[in-house]
Amino acid sequence: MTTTPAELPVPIVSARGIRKAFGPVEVLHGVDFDVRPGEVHVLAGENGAGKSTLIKILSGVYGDFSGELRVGGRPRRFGRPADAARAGIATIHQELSLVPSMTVADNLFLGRETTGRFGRVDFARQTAEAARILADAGLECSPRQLAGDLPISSQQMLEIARALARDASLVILDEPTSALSDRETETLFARILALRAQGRGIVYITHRMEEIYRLADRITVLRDGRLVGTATPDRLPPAELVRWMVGRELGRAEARRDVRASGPPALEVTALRVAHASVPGRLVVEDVSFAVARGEILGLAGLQGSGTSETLHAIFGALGRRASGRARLDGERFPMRGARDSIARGVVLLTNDRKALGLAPELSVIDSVSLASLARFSGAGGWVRRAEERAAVAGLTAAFRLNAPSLDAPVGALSGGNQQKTYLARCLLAKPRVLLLDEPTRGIDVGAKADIYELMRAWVAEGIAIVLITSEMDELLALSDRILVLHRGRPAAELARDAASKDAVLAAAMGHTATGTAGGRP
Amino acid sequence: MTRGWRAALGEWWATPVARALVALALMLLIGCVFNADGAFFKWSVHRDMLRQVSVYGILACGMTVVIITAGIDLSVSSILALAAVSFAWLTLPEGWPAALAIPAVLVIGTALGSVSGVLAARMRIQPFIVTLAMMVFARGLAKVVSGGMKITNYVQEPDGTSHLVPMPRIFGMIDSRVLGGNVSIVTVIFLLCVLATWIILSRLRLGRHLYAVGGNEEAARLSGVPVARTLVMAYALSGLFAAIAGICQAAQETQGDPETGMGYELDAIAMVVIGGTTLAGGKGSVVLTLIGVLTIGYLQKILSLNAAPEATRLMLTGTIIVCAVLFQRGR
Amino acid sequence: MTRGWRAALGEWWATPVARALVALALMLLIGCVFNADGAFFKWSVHRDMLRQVSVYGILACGMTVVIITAGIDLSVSSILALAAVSFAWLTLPEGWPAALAIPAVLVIGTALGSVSGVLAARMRIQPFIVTLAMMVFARGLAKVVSGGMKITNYVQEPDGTSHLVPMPRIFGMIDSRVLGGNVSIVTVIFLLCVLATWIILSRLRLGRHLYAVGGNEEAARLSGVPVARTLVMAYALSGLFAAIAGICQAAQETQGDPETGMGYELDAIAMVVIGGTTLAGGKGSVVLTLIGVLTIGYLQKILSLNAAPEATRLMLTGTIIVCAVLFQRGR
Amino acid sequence: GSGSRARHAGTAADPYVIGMSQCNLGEPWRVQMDADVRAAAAEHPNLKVIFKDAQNSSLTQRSQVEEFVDQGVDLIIISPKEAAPLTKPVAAAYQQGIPVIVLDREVQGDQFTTFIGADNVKIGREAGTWIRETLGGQGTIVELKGLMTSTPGQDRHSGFLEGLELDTHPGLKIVFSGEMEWLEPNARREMESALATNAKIDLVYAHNDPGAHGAWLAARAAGRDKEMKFVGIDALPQEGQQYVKQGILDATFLYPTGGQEAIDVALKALAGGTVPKKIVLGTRLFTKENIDTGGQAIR
Ligand SMILES: Nc1ncnc2c1ncn2[C@@H]1O[C@H](COP(=O)(O)OP(=O)(O)OP(=O)(O)O)[C@@H](O)[C@H]1O
Ligand SMILES: Nc1ncnc2c1ncn2[C@@H]1O[C@H](COP(=O)(O)OP(=O)(O)OP(=O)(O)O)[C@@H](O)[C@H]1O
Ligand SMILES: [Mg+2]
Ligand SMILES: [Mg+2]
Repeated sequence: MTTTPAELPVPIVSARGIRKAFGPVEVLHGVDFDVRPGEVHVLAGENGAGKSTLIKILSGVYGDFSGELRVGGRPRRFGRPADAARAGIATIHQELSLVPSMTVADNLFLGRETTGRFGRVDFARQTAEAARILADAGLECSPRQLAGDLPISSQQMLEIARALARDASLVILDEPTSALSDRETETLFARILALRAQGRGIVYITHRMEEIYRLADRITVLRDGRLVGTATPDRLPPAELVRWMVGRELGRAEARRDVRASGPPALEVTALRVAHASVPGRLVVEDVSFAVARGEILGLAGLQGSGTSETLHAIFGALGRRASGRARLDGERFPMRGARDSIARGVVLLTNDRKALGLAPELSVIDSVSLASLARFSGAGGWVRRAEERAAVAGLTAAFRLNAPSLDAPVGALSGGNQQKTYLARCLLAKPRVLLLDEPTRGIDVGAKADIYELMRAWVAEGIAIVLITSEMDELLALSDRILVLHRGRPAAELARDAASKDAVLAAAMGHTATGTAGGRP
Repeated sequence: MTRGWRAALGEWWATPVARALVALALMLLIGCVFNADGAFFKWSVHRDMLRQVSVYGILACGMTVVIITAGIDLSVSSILALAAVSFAWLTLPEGWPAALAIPAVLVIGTALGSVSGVLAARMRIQPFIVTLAMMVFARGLAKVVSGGMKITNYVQEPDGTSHLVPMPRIFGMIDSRVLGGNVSIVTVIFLLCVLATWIILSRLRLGRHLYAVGGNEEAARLSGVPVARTLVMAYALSGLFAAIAGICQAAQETQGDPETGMGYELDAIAMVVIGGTTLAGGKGSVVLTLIGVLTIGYLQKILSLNAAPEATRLMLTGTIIVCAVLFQRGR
Repeated sequence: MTRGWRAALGEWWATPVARALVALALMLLIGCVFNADGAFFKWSVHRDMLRQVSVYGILACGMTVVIITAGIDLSVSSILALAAVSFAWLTLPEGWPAALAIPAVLVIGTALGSVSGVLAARMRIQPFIVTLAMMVFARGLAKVVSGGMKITNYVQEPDGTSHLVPMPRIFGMIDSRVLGGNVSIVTVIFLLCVLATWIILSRLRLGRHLYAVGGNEEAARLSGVPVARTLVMAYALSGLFAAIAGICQAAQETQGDPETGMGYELDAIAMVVIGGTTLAGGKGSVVLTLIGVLTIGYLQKILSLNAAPEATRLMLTGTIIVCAVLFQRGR
Repeated sequence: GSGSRARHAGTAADPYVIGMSQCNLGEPWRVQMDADVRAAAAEHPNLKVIFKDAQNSSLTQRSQVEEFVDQGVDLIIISPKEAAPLTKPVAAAYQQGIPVIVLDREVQGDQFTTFIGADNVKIGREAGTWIRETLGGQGTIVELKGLMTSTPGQDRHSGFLEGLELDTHPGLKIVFSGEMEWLEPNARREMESALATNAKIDLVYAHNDPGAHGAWLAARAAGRDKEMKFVGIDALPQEGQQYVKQGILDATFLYPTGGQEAIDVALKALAGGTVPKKIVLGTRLFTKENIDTGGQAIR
């Protein structure tokens, strides 16, 4: 970077002494933060540090805070998100905020419709404009499609496109890449850098180290609702950054595992097929076969929409008649009959959408974690042995370093990352033989990630087999013993640990393999 | 050629409007079979059916708007009664001209609807409860306005004397027919309400906002949709439509009855849902509601023409609601 | 010392139970002010209030279970009527002993509830619509069973003659009192229903499943919760409680009236919600419902003791429902 | 009025068709009315009656009248929900030459064949008079009122006050008056309030028999049923009359349905005979003493 802070004009936003409480609990204890034109300001910190809360204050979601917020030098206090948008602040929130039942075009223009007289919507212009925005964002979908029908990564891209289409002086992105593939991430980064070049301010929240160091002009770290400090990346090497975030030293988070001699196969899947949910005759997963051994981690990779998630759901039995194929668990026939049956047999799925498919926000941490294992904690009449249950949950959440006010607090009140931990804990408490993990570290901070990698190693050491989907290439390469790459729903390559590299995975995912085109079929 | 045609038909068949229309067609078929000695083939029977469902249909228009926001409005029946009573009171004992009385009544309905809207949107009370409370409250208010009696053209003066006032022309006008006596005015009013609702829902910005709030309120808020204002508008519209329905009811009954309309809210909801608009919010349309209104209207007409006993009627109605909804969603 | 005490109070104050209790206390305070010449201070008034709310309260227990699953059951009032009619018919003209008639009636209620549950859970029809249809259907069935008349101990034989049968003892038993005449049996039945519901909701696996399904149905399914079975259980329980309420109603009316209980479903829902259980599902408790039942019971008692006119009653009830819910959630 | 232009022959093979529109079958009294019409018509093989129930809605009832015209019935019997909304459709049918017999509640004007009904004010007055005399002009009374927006409720109340003659009998006091909307559980609730606020009650007057029965249940539960008398109205054979027989009610006043009379008039009208424009039915008093002899007619 060539500019120095002294030469820069007034910050776009500057926050001083921000305090925010939910009920009696204060979660921000006087935070200072500012963003200057033409910089990418990364906000980092552990799960629950208060990052999302801070940016919700900047973007007008929370109006009840104390402290001073200046926008363009003038004191402001937004009552509604619309006010912040009008003041030139565009935000992509951590949780998806699209209306699934409305079209892509409607979603793009929601809240700022192009209208004629009497509030009449100019649909023709909106559709045309939407097509242009989608093309810019590299999204291959029709403006007339329902947003809810898009895969989750496209939804995320759509949301980003929507925010970027607003002519904002400040763009806030809260973990935008947690659901994106590498290619999409690259597209996004290019656009962020373009915005920076135009002199706009960008606030970027992420738990991914490499993203921080690729993008950041400055880094601000929060811990437990307090400001630890702000620094430029050259003055804050990764080890130091981690210490700022976690307050302690961590071992190498992504240390490679030693490959174990593979044991007997735990799960064998043969000729798995999944029909498309709405297009008859189309297959989204076709002839996928693999085996995963006890104590082995099988990575499942593919571009967005390649059918990896559908594969796991199909094995778990959550797709009903859309899925067909055979499977064996520890040598016995495994019917892929449904969640209940699969869990009882020891196959447990963690989905990549904890909000829609994972958690009930009103349930207490205890109830939420024990939900899949209640049979173990209750007698024939269904009477729950609550002391036993509490002890088991408490032990597990302690191992996960869960940051929750109490085990009786509703899950919805935890930070995103801590919610993810309760979700993982639920899967583990069910004593699985095979764990199907779809983006298990989505939205989890470095400290917790290290914890989870450690735990995963412990689990496989105990003989659990894991099938892992992750969009973080480093994580995939570090954790997997083998990697199965899908291309358009078909197996494109199976890479042994030594053969696996970022390039090899990407090449296979895009349909080129060393040995020719993927899948063996024309 | 044939394939394209077939595929197009298959696609059309999957749309909610197609399913609703087929349900309606089945109902008409039943009517043709149980035609009560040919009565079902007379236009006057259909005309009267249309008149009968009009008041429900007007309520269902407002209900559609509210249900699209993922809400519900139980108070429409009581606001209808309050409007009927107020209209009768203003025009009969008070002698206001229709040109003044009608706007006044519409303002009352809209105001009560807005109160529900504000309580639901700003105070964050669930619509079911807000409008349940409003349903009880407005019924009480209707009884206060009417002094607990029906308001007819037999007017009692404060000094105890009483006399008949002539029925204002507006009553007869609303309860008359046009197009050579073939279409009732209340049916025309109903269709105008459908048209207005259609424009709001599918042509105006407000419509986009209504769908967005119903589809995902949090997302709508974060996208800058004025959620509270949109919700208030929805309930205000519902109140307005209920007031229009109340005026039609009073004109047809030639009186203002504080007990009128009891239970209409459930009919209106059933009509909306049978059309294919789901209570989950975020989708649906008033065209579906129109079809739902006709379907239930014909059901009731057929049962009535055939003098089905009450027990049978109730059991059939319950069964048919379930079948229609099942059919709506396909096997 | 003092700080800890204050903080504890502050925390307790934030719990839903605390707020519900304070609302109840306020209602009692109103009763003390408008005490109708001291009548409010007699135990018999409270005893009678408890008897009056018992039937509603029993319905509210089942309603709590259903609402926790994010559903609603509009059919309870009709199932109550069907149960009352069936009970009267089995014990009076048919002369079945109570030990047979009661289980039979409970089975009928549970079966109808299960049908709603199956339609809602397996056929994926919205609970509001399913139970609306069931409400209409069961009312029709009650009229079929009773032949459209009230069933009393004045029995008409098929041959046209008629005679009085003695009232079976079970009627008097249910409508009597225990503990020195201080507590009605129906109140005891109500409290037992509360206890049973409490055990189900907070001690059994089924309870966990009910909350999970209400909180996030899809997540519950993927966690291995038998969603459909859980939902069917919820509606079956609601039907069972409605049948119990129906027997109590018949015993108190000493007859089976197919028109009985109309509109009770809305009272039961209001009681659940005023207690603090929200219609969104996933949270709430039957203890809250108990407090809500008492709050509405006292409201009605105070209005009745002071012989408030109907219009006033309605307007006050509407206002107080809104105030109570607002208060529940704190300013 | 217009004469009969019957569409049917009026024989057992091609019977006269009568359309009967009942405003509401939720009340036992109206069920009884239909039953009376049915029983009376069953005596005549040349009559066929189609029964419809308007579910307590004037507008439904209006369309039923319109349907009867469309279906080509020979005569219409209607027990209207209320006067104003049904005046026009009844007149329209009448002007098309279909005789219309109006039962129980009137319609406005004279565009119908015959009105048959009882007088609620008169019945209320008889009840008031009987109560005044039975109590000897001295005592405390509880009144449990029906739905006060309905004419029967208003009339049974005003007639009752006339009959009591409170001006000249200062010893009589209405100590509690509650609205029970014709419903038994509500009556019981209101009576419980009356019992709690009044140490001594001599008599309960309820606007219908189920109301009086509900009041009795409350008094019995309080152990005070012997302390007071119970008076109701309607005297249906399987309801009020049975209550009197069982000693639950002390008196009930018949509110006649006019079903039998309606069929009598219908036969005359169909035969082209002349019929009176208005038939006012009398009432009967049922007490423990006269119940077995069919009550006592009151002129
Ligand atoms: N709506 C809420 N109600 C109560 N507490 C909340 C609410 N939202 C957040 N919190 C609490 O505020 C704290 C900060 O949460 P926040 O979501 O800002 O964390 P974060 O830094 O974004 O974490 P993550 O990286 O996991 O997203 C957490 O302790 C969380 O439990
Ligand atoms: N509900 C749905 N309706 C229609 N199509 C769907 C639905 N869910 C998934 N698909 C389609 O199925 C295919 C596979 O989806 P899947 O979610 O398995 O992909 P993925 O490889 O896991 O991608 P992602 O990175 O988005 O998770 C995609 O083409 C997607 O568009
Ligand atoms: Mg966050
Ligand atoms: Mg995926």
